[in-house]
Amino acid sequence: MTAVASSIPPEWYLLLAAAVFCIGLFGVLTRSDALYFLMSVELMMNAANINFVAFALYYGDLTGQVFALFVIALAAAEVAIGIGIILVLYRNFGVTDVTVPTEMRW
Amino acid sequence: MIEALIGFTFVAALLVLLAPDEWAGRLAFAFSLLPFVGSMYLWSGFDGAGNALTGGDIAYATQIEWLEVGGRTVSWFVGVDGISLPLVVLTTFLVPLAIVSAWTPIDARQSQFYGLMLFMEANLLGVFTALDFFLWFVFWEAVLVPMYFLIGIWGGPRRKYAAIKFFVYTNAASLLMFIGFMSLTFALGDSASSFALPEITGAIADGGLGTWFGISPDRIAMVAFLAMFLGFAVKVPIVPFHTWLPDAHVEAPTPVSVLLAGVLLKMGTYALLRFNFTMLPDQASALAIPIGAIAVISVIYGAMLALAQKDLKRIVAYSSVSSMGYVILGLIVFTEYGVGGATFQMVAHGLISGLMFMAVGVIYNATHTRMVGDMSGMADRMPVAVGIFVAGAFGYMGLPLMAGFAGEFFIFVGSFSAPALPYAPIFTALAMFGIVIVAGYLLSAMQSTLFGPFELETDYDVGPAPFHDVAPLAVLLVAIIVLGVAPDIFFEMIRDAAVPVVEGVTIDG
Amino acid sequence: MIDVFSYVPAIVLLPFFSFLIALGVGKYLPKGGAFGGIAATAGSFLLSLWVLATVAGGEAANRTLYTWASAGGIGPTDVELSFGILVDPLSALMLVIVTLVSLLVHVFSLGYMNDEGETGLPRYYAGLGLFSASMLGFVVADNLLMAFMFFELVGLCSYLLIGFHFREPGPPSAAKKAFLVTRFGDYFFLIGVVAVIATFGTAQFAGTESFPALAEAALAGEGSVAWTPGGLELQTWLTVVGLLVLGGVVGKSAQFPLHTWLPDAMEGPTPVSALIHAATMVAAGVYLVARMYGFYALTPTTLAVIAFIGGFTALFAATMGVVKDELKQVLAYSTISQYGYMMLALGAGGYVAAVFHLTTHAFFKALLFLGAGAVIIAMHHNEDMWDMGGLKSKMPVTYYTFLAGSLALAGIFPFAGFWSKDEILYEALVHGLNDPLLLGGYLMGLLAVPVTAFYTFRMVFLTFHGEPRTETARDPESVRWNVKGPLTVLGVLAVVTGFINMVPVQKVLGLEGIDLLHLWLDNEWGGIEGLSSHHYGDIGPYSSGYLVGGEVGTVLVGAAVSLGLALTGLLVAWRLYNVPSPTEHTAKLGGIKDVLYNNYYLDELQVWLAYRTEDVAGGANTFDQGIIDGVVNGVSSVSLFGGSRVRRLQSGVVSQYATLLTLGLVALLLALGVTGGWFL
Amino acid sequence: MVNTLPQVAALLPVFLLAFTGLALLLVDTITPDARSNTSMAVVGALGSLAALAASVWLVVSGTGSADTGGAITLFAEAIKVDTMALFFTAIFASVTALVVVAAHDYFHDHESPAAFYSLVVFAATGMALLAAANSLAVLFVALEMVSLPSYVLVAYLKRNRGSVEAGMKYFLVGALSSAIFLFGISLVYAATGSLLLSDVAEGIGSLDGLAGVAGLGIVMIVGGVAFKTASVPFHFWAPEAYEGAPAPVSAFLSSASKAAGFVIAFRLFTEAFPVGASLAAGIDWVLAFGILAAVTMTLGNFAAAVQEEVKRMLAYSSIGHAGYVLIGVAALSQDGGANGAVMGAAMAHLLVYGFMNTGAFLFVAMAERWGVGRTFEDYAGLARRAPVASTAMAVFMFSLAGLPPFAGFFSKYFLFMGAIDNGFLWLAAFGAVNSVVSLYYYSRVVKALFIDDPASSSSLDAIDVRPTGLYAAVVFAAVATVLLLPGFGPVIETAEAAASALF
Repeated sequence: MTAVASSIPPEWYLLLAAAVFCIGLFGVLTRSDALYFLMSVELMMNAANINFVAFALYYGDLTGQVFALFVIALAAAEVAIGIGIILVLYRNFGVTDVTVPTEMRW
Repeated sequence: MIEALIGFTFVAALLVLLAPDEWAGRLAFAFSLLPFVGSMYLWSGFDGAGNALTGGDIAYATQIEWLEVGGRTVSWFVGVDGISLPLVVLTTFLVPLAIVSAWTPIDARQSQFYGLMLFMEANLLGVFTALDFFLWFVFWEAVLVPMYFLIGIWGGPRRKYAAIKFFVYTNAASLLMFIGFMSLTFALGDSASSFALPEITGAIADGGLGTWFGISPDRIAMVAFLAMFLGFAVKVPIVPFHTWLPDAHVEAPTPVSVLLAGVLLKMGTYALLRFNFTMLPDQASALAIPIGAIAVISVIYGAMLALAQKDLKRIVAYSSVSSMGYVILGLIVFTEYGVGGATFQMVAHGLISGLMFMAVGVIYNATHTRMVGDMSGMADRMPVAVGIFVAGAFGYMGLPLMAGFAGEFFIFVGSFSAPALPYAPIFTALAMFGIVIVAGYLLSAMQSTLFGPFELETDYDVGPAPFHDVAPLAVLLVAIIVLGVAPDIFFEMIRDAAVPVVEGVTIDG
Repeated sequence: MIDVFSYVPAIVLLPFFSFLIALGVGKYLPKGGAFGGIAATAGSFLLSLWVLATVAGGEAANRTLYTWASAGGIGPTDVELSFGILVDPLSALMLVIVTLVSLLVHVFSLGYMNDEGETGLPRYYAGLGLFSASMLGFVVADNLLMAFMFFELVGLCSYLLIGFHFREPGPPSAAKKAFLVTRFGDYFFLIGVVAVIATFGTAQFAGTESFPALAEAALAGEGSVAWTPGGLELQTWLTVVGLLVLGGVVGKSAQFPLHTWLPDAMEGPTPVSALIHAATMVAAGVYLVARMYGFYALTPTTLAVIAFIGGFTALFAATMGVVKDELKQVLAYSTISQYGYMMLALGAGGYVAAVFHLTTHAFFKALLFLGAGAVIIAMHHNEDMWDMGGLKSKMPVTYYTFLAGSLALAGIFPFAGFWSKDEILYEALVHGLNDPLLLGGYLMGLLAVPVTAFYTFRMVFLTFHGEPRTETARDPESVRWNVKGPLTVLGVLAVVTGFINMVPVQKVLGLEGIDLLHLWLDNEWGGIEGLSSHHYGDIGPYSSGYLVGGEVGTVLVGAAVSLGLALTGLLVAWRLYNVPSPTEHTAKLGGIKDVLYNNYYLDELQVWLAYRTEDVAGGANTFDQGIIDGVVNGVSSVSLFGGSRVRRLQSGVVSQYATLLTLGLVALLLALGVTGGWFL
Repeated sequence: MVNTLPQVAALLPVFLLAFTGLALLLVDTITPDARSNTSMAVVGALGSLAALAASVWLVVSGTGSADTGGAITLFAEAIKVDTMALFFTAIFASVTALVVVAAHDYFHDHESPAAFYSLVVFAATGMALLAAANSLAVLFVALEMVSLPSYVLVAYLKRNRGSVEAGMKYFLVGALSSAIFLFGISLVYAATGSLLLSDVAEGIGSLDGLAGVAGLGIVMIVGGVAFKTASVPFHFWAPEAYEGAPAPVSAFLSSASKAAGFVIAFRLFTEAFPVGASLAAGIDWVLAFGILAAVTMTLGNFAAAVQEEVKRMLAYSSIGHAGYVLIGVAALSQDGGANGAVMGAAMAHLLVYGFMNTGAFLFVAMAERWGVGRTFEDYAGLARRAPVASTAMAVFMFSLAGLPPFAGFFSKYFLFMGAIDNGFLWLAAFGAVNSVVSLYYYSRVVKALFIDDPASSSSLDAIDVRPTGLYAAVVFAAVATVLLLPGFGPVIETAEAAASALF
């Protein structure tokens, strides 16, 4: 493995990933606009990717890295569907604010 | 043989369900005669000895493995002994009469009504013959379903409330009982490999109960006993778990009340005898005083409540609570006459309360009221029905040479000097006072409704009751007198099956 | 030689069949099935006579015929419950009495019911038949349980017959009262029966294995009983049992304080009253004590209680009889009083005397009631004596027979009542001289004598003497043979029955063998071991003491005193009421009058008790509906309320979901992290 | 004879489903007009039935079961076919078949029903794959393969505000949950260094100081499972999604999708995070599931008891049942004698639930088809006009409530029994209390159908059509629910065997 990678202890990657994850989560909890929501989720997923890549390096096997690629693809698919849903949401409710549609509750 | 009996009844229920309303009633009656004949056949060829749960010879036993779960087998295991056979006969005897008594009052959705009646009969037969816990539990719970509809659809004004109350209350009780029984079974560990009641009873008797997740065998047994006792107490019902009964009875149509009081209540006492008092006799005798107290309270308190009622059906309903108190007393004393008398009383009360509810129903059919204040002098208009009503009422009061007296007297004799129950004489004497109160309220009710000058609040012209209303009453009355004059026709076999139960208990001191 | 005892069940069953016939096809039969009843009771009567003769021939029977409930354990012992017959001098005598009276009542009913055009006759005769059958079954019962069963059936029949006119308001409530009050007594009786069975393992009356025999042996220390409740002295326990059984006796024999049902029972048809009072229901109580006298003789306390109750009731009821205006009411109270005498006798160890009085009373009281019935027919069912008078000339047969009965009731020499009552008082006296409680009973009994004579003849004079006070009295309806016949028979009996047991004569003149009843009940001509009056005397607690002149003197003094008192009462009645137009003298009694009219307010007391019970029941009902059912329904409403809170979590705003979801996850993390100790 | 086949034949059901999906797309492209509805339904139904038949056949022939040489692993152990996988495949396939058949009538007037069928079948394929996943990577991919079509299916009625709102909420919560799930996987990977379940298990056995990381990851994975099974606290999407979505979709999600969530749990928490090792490492996920189970069943049932709309009541009831089934994981214990029994009972319950719950939602679909309304009041007296369907509904309701003579009775009581057998009395007690509550609200439906009188004489006139497909599906489900009581033996025994093989 390369020198750079080896010089940074794995805990730091964990911390970084955790930080990114929390930023994403913070976005999810605070933003009421569907698109921001979507982006925040993307962040959270990429936090996971950081872990995969980093520890793939740490353990020296490629599964993690490959899986990261899978995740990116899935994330893309998810976004595609997300956008579609946000589209019909806008058609029916005229907004992209996710807190507006509350016809069904309790 | 038994499976044929049950199977046929299921099929009959299905056929009646599909039959046109016009002749569903007649068809159901015709069908219901076959199970009766069948039970008579069972009786004639009865060769059982001892108690089915304690290794006695089980008559007409069949055991077919059904499935295996958690390393234990569940099987189709049916059979009768001296305790269950009389109840089977009672069931098959009451159902046809109840069906006939429904011809007048039930005027809508007949095929569904009679179908459900037969469906209930099938399950009741299952309850009284099943010897495998899960099989028994299937029938036990399945009884709720037809009952829910029978009360809910054909009942009185508050039928929905009564139905759901009966439904949920008794089901909650069953779940409690289930947990209790299961912890008992699993505390047996490997000493029981199936859910067959005889095997479990035997394993417990042989001290198979082991420490279970750190709980000592005695604790387990006691907890299980209490859970099952509470569970069955609702079904019996024992004060203070009785409040569903009056509502259910008042709302239920007459034929359903007949089965409810005649057979369904007996499910509770039967289960108490089978599970609590046969499987865990020592726990029972350890709790003798509280249980005896509950029994006495049920008798007196139930009778007092009946005294306060104005609705004839409510009166009979509460008096059923009272009568069930006697049964509990008979069970807890652990003497042959006590336990045997209790079982005999189940049958006797089944017949008598059935007769009373039918009689009230006949009057209701004519007057469309059951309120004591609304009528008087009915004897003037429907002499025959009222005559049988009076006879039945005296049967309820425990008139000698009628079934009720036999049952109650056996219980009293069995309990008065029972070693298993401390202060037995006092408990018995207190319970006996019920016979005075019952006379009090029944005589008062009869005086104000049946006798005196004829008056009626509702404007119906009251004539003599139709034949098919009175006939079941007469049949029941005959049966009651026969059982009262010759109780031995049942009591002997019952006692034979009760002996092992009595011997099962160890009385300290 | 055919065995007559195998026909004893027929004595019971014949009337039962007449019941079935009358009930089933009575309305198609002439006279509403009356003849069936008459034939049946006549048959029973003849059979009873035969049995009597056979017993006189020295035979007796104590047989178990039918096992009611097979043997089984009751804890201390095993028991088998069975039916059987016990035919000994006592029951044979009683059989004759019951069947005879019942036969006469049936005949009389032809006049009283049929001729009066009553409806529901089949029901009536069915009732009579069942009544007789139950009583006869009770008489021949060979064990206490069987006795109790038929005892109860007697109660049922009284209910049915007292409430015969169910379309009127009065009879049903009277019937209810009769059944309830006696039921209250029977409650104790039932406990007694159970206690006897539990204690001895048997309820047999006679034989070495009978419970009196066992009790005797146990008390003598020669045996032991199966069971006595925890740590209770045997003697005490037997006393308790005796008193418990006595409860039933007090109820049925209308002793204080359970006598209140009997006067109301007059609502029933008069022949029924005759049957109830003379030979069946009321007699049952006393007969029961006599039947198991071998047991009672063992418990002095019980005997004393019996004697005292009896004496008190005798006086107490007599005083109430003084002020009554209805013919039947007077008779009712006289019945209570007379049975008080019998109880006194039994309590005083006068077994024979009691049975003697039971016999004589059966005849003269039946006579009086039937006579009253005749008068009532004549008076078109008006019972108020103040509306009568002067019937003497109009209906001589009734008058003279009625007079004979009254003299007997009043205890005037030489009529039947004199002999029996005199013997009772004698027994009470001689035994009472060593027993103050008993002496009290004797004195009360003695005091009752003049009162009895007074009200009896007040009744006679008001009814038959003086001027007619109403139109109906001037022109009463005439009665037919079917009324006069029974009256005559009973009239004769009322005169002569006393001679079967002329103890005073025997004692004074020393004529042996004329005290037939004594010899009879003493198994002179045979009977069953252990059921003889001598045996009772031996095991009984009493010893005799005498006044001046030893036995004979005491006899004479006693007889003289009681006769004198009776005559005094008669004379007072003569002075006050044997005038052309008598008037009320009750005013002279002042305040006591109301008390007597209202029967010492005992009915009020019992009614009050009944109402209080209903109040308690009402309270219980409120509690049940409110608290117990309230809890049940409360649980469900609480759950539903909980549900309605829970669903509010689902606010519909998705970002709040995200928040809650995250919080939940964090909570879970903390929970596990802390338990797992990750953060260390 | 199975052994003669190549090992890959064990995946036959998955392939069948996948091909069906593709075939559907093909059919759609050949006849791209609304009339293709029928042909699509037929193809879909046949395909899923074929898959069902295949999986049943494989189960019967003992493929992957302990007594025929154990589980079959393929693709470098990334796929593992054992009895449990096939058992669940059977569940998914049967539910899919029911839904597809029912959908034919439900979408009779929809402008483009075609995509629906392919989406359902593809989702089912994902589920079947999920059941056989033996690596966290495959597992996640398969999971997304289930989720993504589901989002679309919920929002399928794109002009219906309810459907769209439901889809939106489902999607957002779902996206968040899968992100959490993924991060959990990444943490587990970080702690154990592998994605293969067996290696993960070893890693859990030898965690040096990374217990916290692994624990964090496991809890997040629990979160992901909770989302898929609609358990607290990830349940929030369920009521809305089930209520807003087209009824057949609700049926599909609440039965099949839920089962998929549980197959993850059963797989992961037996093979990747075994009880013993986890407890040793201080990761007491049993407790976590215990809490979730208790809270979930309580919340679901109590909320269901106070609903006005039948469909939403069913949604909450399905949350409650998730709580019951969670007992199957929550009542596990280290070398507990009844681990197999309780998890097997949970599987059996899911199978039965697949029929009775699907049937119930399909009855709602029928009601929506009739347009009688959604509330209990609207259902009043339906039995007068539609006795057969109503009887079937009554069967479903009583079976869901756990009453005999219906299969739900056995599955539920065996579940409680297993919990008691493993000493988890408190879970059984919770279950008991809740099933009493459930009896109340299930019987409300029966009461409405059979006991109550219709609001007005005309209110029943809406019932003018007899949708054959819906009827067929509902009746079939009802018959299955009844017959599974006497025939419960094979089910429970297979399930127990499958579960026991995991420990």
